[in-house]
Amino acid sequence: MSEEWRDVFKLSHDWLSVQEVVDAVSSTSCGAISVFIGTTREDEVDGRKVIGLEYEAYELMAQSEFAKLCSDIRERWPTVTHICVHHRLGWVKVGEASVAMAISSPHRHDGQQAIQHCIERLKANVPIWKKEVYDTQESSWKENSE
Amino acid sequence: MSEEWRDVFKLSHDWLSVQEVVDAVSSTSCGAISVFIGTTREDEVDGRKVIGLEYEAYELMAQSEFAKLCSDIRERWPTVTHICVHHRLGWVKVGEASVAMAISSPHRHDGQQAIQHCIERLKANVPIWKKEVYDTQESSWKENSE
Amino acid sequence: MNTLINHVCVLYFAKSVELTGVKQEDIVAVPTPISSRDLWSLLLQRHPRLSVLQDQVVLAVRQHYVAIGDQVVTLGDRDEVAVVPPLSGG
Amino acid sequence: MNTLINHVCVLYFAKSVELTGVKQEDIVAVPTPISSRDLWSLLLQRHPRLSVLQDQVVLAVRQHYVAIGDQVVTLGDRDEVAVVPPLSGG
Repeated sequence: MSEEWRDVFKLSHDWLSVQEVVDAVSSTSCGAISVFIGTTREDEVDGRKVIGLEYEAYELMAQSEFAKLCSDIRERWPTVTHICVHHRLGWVKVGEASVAMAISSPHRHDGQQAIQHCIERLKANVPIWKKEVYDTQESSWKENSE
Repeated sequence: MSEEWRDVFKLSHDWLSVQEVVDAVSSTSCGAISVFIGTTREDEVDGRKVIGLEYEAYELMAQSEFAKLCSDIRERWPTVTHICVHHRLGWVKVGEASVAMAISSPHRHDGQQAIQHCIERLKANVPIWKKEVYDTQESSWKENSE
Repeated sequence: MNTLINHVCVLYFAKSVELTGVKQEDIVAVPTPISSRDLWSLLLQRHPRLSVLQDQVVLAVRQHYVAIGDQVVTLGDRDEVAVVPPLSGG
Repeated sequence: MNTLINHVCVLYFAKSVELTGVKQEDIVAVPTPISSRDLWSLLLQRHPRLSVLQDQVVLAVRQHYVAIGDQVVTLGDRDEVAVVPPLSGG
């Protein structure tokens, strides 16, 4: 395959388009696109209802940690073709996507494993934070357990 | 959760919309949507170039096998919320999606395992067939190896 | 005791359409109960070219898969039987 | 031999913004080389409320993570140091 690989990372204050993320990894050399979408779940914490999340990032470092994550993925699954991650910043209300990611690969197994690794490592390493905002106007910063 | 689960299966002669499949499984009780898209890969077989695939299905039985597949998934991963599979029929040219599927779940691990099982069992059990069509006008019926 | 039923509707898919030249046909005077192997033999008699699918094919009776072998199926009038070459969806 | 550098740019994120009241500040006269533990202590002296993050926080120096401990970092003039509370992206 003469086609180069693409690693695309975008932090966005706007609604995330799944189609855009999928199109960014499309390739005629690939038979499989694996996608993961993380959404804000309706939840109750100590009797307070979560109405949304507020995200912030250390933007430049997030870009460089994403680049590291991509090279880690390509080392583990060399057949992975394109990787695209879009992550929301700012206010994300319940039900909306906070992250959408897609990975293309010639065959599906590599892409499916890679996408799981991608969301795990993103949560562990990419400097992004969220606080839950409740219907009581209170809020609290979250911490990824993984 | 008072929300019911949905199992949606559609055989379609039209271009598949990833957004439509994702929207079909969206739910405010879910934090994760796992998606798989199978596309027609550019390929060469014995010096002939694949220009597209021609799909057909035993439509009524495909619906009932999909229903069985969904109950199998729900037995293995009881937290799975909604399942949606759209599969193309007829002519699908290289680069286009032949299948798009999405599964929503409160947390991501169940959905990610379930989506892998879903595409595996779909290939093994749902009565759909494709033939590869080559630039020489020849064609050959395919067989899923799994 | 065996009886003959009137009428079975047979559906062909994928390569079996090319081999038989038909997508669907009605077959009359099919014995029931019948083993899936005998049912397949009956189809082979009508369409000898189907033999290239031997060892790969399964049948579906009323939209349930039946491997070709000793399993006995009971057919009702106008029941749907399908010839199912190896699947390749996805 | 230790020297004092002019100027480090410190970035605060998430809970550390609420605790310090600032998103960014310049600190002058920071010794270098310095252990990450001493660098953290220096930030704690300026903002005692940061102590609630003790044992959870890491630093980033020139956009590379540095755990708080014995590791020695060398700071250049106008280098970027960030206070990194537990991550919660995704």
